[in-house]
Amino acid sequence: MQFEWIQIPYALLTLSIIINFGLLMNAFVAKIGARVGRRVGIPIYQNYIDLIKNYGLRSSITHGVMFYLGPVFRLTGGIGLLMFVPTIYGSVMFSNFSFAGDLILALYFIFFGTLGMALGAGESGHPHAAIGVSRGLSQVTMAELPLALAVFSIALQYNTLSVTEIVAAQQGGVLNWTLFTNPLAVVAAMLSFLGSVMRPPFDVVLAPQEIPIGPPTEYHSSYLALMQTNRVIFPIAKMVIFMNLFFGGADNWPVFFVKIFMIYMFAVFIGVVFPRFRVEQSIRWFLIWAVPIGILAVIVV
Amino acid sequence: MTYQPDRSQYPNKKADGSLDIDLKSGKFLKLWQGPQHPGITGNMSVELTVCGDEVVEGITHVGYLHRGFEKLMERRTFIQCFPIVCRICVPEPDFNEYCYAAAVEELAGIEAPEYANWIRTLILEMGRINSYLMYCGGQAGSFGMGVISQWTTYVRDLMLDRFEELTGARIYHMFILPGGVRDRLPEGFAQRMEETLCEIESTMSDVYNTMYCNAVFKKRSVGVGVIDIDLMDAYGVTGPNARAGGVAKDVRKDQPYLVYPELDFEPILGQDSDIYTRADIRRQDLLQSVDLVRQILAKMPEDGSLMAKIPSVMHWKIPRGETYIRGECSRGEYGYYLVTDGSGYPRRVNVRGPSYTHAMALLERMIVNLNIADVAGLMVSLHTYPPEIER
Amino acid sequence: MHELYTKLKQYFPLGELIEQRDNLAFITLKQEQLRPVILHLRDKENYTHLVLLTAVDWLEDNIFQLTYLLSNRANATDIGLRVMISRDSASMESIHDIWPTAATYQRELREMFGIDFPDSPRVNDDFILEGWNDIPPYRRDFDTLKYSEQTFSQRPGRETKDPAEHMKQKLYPDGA
Amino acid sequence: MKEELEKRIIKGPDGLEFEVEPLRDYYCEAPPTVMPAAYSKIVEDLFNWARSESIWILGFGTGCGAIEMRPLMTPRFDAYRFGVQWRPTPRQSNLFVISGYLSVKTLKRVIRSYEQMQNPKYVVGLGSCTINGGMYWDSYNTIKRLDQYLPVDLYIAGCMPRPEALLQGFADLKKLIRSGKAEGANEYAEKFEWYKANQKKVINDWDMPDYNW
Repeated sequence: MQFEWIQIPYALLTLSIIINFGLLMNAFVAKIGARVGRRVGIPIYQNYIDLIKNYGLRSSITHGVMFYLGPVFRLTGGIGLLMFVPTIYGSVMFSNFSFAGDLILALYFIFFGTLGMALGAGESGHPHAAIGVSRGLSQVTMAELPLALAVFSIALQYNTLSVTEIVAAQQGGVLNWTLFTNPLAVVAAMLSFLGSVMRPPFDVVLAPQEIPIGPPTEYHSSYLALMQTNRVIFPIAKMVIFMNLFFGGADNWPVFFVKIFMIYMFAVFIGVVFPRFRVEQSIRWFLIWAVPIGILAVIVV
Repeated sequence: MTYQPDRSQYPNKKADGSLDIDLKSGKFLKLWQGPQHPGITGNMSVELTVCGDEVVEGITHVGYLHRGFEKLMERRTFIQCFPIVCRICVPEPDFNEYCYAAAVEELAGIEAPEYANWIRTLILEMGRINSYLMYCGGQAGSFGMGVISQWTTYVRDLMLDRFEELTGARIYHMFILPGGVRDRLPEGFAQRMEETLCEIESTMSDVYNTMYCNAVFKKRSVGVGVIDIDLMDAYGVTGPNARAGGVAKDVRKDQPYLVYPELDFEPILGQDSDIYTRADIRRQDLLQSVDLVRQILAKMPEDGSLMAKIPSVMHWKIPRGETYIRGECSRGEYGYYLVTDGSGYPRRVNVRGPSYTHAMALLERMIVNLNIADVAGLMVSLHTYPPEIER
Repeated sequence: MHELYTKLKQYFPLGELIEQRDNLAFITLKQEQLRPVILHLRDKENYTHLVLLTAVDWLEDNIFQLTYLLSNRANATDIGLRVMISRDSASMESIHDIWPTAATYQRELREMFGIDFPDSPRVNDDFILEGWNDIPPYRRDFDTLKYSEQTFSQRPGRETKDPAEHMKQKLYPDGA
Repeated sequence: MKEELEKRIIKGPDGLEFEVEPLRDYYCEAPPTVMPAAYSKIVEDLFNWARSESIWILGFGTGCGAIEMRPLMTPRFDAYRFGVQWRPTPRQSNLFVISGYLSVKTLKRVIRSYEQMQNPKYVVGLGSCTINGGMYWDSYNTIKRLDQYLPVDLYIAGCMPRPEALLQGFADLKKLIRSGKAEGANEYAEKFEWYKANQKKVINDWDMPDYNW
């Protein structure tokens, strides 16, 4: 694909749509959690205020260079992931910077933010952050394994590493989706998705009751605001990939919103009434359930 | 396939039994759980030394809530002590009121009227329900299941409404005073109480389905934090913690007080003595308390005298003596040791809170070789509450 | 209770027996008799539960009374063992090897009354107070009001009345 | 001084030796400074509005008032509706609710937690015991006036204050913040010496640096 300057404002437009959608969706999800707990919950615009407030705090202290760069890396991971996969299939405006081998790059970006976070949180010197990071890395590594297997399986299935082509192959009806053509890979990937959105039962990394609250313990004001921004972008960017790979992509924004929302709800509904696994329990869970399915998916294809 | 952690790097025992922890070696990490920490029961702290992901030593630090009650009560007359005793323990303040009142009554030779005793029992059981509801939410929360605590706190609020109706206050009721109780039941109380109890039962069945039947909750709690049966007496374990290990310690049965002899109930016993069993014992105890409240409301006399005749509170002197009054609160044996010396002030009051042993010696013993992630769960499952340790 | 007392009396020299209730009695002991009596009660008489260990300050007689309250669940009785020790350089034998949980009580007594229990684990560590530099606060000669007035700044405007005097004036304004 | 606070040389698992001095490494050496408001009034007003609508409470139950915090965040009262929520770490919190009496031992922890919070930060004293000692007026271990040790924006009286009173307190605090009057952090920086002197007067074993954020 040829690079054109017009792609940059288009990408920024995508980004802003995603951020707004993400902020509202997160608030909506919090409201659903509150409803399960028989509460009214936060106002739908609460996340905007929190963000403004955190950017607007007057003081912020630093623990070193990596402490600065941690949230930046994380945000880069989120934005990068989003930028290199097509958001809306078939739209010149919203296909971003996708290219032939973008699937591999996307896999890399998924991990990139976590690593940056690990470095930054390690620099903060807080023991809870260190424990959180070690838990986080082991769990994310484990959760990525089935995803990687599922992606291989799909790449083999469609004979391409371009997300756009994978989406193209799924057009023409619901039954063409990977969900139905390669269900094992989808199951493996969705299990992996559970492990990486930091919702129960796999949120021991951020557990407030045990290691308040893990890697971001020391992060505050603008650093935290950056991370909040990323927390909005990253899951959506990830779900964009999932949507493209498994659920036939989206060719306009309403379909996009609905699909993303449904994928996220899968994790939310499981999460809202579950306690959390200990880290070695969750690793074993992934090894026992998700990884074999992923391997099976590769073999079957 | 059971998981066997590599414990070769763990510190050795020194000759005097303490662990040889050399912080300079870089193998160990000091980790403070508390006092500013959401995973701690109240304002206390555990100083953990961890090696890898496991705790090698845990030292409880208390005293953050010390107000010196036992000293303050020595400066107050017997009736002035009554409004401050309830402040010793927040989630279940009524036991302080009852134990103090009963101790004073015994030494002063006063007998509380029958009707007042029924109301006292009612209040104590209501308080027990509250305390257990708080516990259920905390136990689920310690494993990351916030929604349970939303549900239980909601029904606890309904129970607090009943308290408010009866005593005029939500938390500190100041209702049981030496000689009797302050007031009789309001009109229609029994019916509104029945509605609340039904609500509690339906919430608890929801809680049972979402929490106790949950595979992840079981995975986290079954077999974790087991109190060996031979530790029970050595560490003075009482209440649900003991009953979960099959020891039928229940003061309500062992040394019945108030109107418990007239109520129909059996102590609920468990077997495994792990976190799950303790949580389950408390759930069943809660339902039993619901039943007891129903029994009390059905069996209690229509009306009667509220207060025994007590001397003028300004000139109230109690002859020299000492006594110990105990009751079964939701965490175990709660007791007041009162010494009088013939003056108008108590000579010495000592409060025996069940957490005193549970949160100090027992916790320090059980915390060793526990995963860091389970520390909060263990602490909550012992149902400790720091103000009754340090008063 | 009398039965048990006479039985115990065969083995140990005991002080007086005070029967507070049917199921609660206090026995006064000599300091050196405590350990054998406790061991006997625990092992032979099934008083296996240490309910509490606390002290009472009898300032007038210059003694501390230590109360060891033991409980027998099978027959639902409690025995309080009272040991009188001198207030000057107060020290007592530790029983943490009989009940590990006694170590906590002894730490508290060490801090709040200044009674020493040699060999009790961590007995000299801070327990409740931190950086305390006055006389132990639970002693009778420690005046908490005076201490708090000296240490903490009070908000002006708070009135404190002696309750007995105040009530007298309210109830009998004529001074009757 | 405690053992873990001493300067020591640590040999890492990779064989590298490095020096750790907790009192210097973990703390900042500069005293707090007065942070000016934003240049433009409109921006500052916007920020103040955002601050008032997004109050993050530090999850530190210092006294018995903490028991009414749970009903506050649960269905009956649901303070989330007003943008109030818990944060488990002081770095991310804006409001410190001193829930009741403060013993001297807790005061020390409270000061540390307070100083780790970021400017602007607010303190609400909950219950009569933070105002004048309340029930514990003659206790040897609880402080009697919170405003001697920390800049207090608001007191909520009662023993114990009901959740409704707390909600009203939050509403009043919001008004204060919006009108730009809740400048406790700057006040603390201005009168730093005075606060430190007061704090050191009651805390006998001061084993932390003066500046710890």
